[in-house]
Amino acid sequence: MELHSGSLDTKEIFGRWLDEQAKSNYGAYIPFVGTIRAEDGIEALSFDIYEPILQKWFDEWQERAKVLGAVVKMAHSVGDVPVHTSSYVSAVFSPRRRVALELIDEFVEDFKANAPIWKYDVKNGERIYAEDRSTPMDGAGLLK
Amino acid sequence: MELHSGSLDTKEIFGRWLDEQAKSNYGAYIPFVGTIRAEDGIEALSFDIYEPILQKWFDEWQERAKVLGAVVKMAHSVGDVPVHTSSYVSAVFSPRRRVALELIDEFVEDFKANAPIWKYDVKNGERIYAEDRSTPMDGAGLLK
Amino acid sequence: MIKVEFLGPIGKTPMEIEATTLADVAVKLKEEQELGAWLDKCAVALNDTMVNDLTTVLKDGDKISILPPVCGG
Amino acid sequence: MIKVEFLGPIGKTPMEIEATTLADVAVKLKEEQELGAWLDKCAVALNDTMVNDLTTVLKDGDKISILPPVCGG
Repeated sequence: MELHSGSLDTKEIFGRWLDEQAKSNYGAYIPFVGTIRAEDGIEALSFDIYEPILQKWFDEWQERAKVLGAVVKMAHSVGDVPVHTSSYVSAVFSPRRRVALELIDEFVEDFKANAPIWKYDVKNGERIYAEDRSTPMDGAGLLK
Repeated sequence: MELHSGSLDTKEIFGRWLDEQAKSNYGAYIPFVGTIRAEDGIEALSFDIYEPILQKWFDEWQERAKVLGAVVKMAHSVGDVPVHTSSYVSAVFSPRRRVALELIDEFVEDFKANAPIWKYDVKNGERIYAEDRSTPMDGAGLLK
Repeated sequence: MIKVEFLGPIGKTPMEIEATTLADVAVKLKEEQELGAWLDKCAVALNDTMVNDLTTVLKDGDKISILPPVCGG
Repeated sequence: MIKVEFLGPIGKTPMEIEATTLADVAVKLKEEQELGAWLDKCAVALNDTMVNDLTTVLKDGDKISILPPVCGG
């Protein structure tokens, strides 16, 4: 897992992960690249991350992947990321395509639901919490 | 759709497709990279392709993707591809992640089932049809 | 005349035959011993479009392609 | 003492409270008016591990994190 300040260098990450696994004999490599869409007049999105819990979340996914003979990877931006640049890359390597296709779907969906990352719209230099697009994590409401 | 003689330059393809869509405002980009696994003592896999029907198959997928507001891409090798190098890259670009995750799965699975491509193991320089791993296409047996 | 070509691993040289429907083509190809193991698992294209109906009518100059089991990727 | 920290957009400075279970923490936090809109949609971590049980027993020096709705990617 890697966190970067600002936009991700997607090509560098794609190539580096490919090279790292070049001799691992995985038949399928599926990256997911998330790019900031220009919409609602935003200039950028901005991200807060709570790293200790994100790391635990990611470590559990590595264990899940390992049981399937697969590997997961993840990179995310911290701070402002301008529109048309990327804030998120995750990936699965697996010997077989079915495992890889199913795992990337589950990994990305669980990331959206449970990774401790908060998103803000940046408009006129102001940071506005993207509350309408945010999801309460599993177990939310415990203290209500 | 692009066909290349021998191994694919995966990084070049990933980056070029990313650049082509840099201003298209797609939020999700999911490439699938297929790499030749070292197994059963093969040196390489080798591929025959019948391009006119592959092109039609791909054009139909482009239409299907368009209806969903998405784009599909594909690159494949012709001829010999040594182990640990890549023979196949396909990708989906979509505004939204759910469409992209579902489309890459369907696109890759239909590719495996219906793209007119024949695979051969290369052992001791000899080309042996990979019959046990091949799938009859939709409609097979019409003339039996 | 109808041209019939055999793709990928079949390794048979193209044939020219007389036929007015795909059913006629089936009859002709079943006479070819070396195709015995192939026909029940091969799909068929007419002028590079996949076809599924034996009653399909053919015209002079048509091209039939015989496609054995595939494995791209 | 138990430290309570509020992550992401909540924007509240950390608190130090006395509590022996998570249920005690709930009672204390409900007294904080500015948390009114947050508690029903926030998840909770104890020493950086997600927790789901109000009877969870706390000890001196524990850290509670309050996690509002997320949206990575």
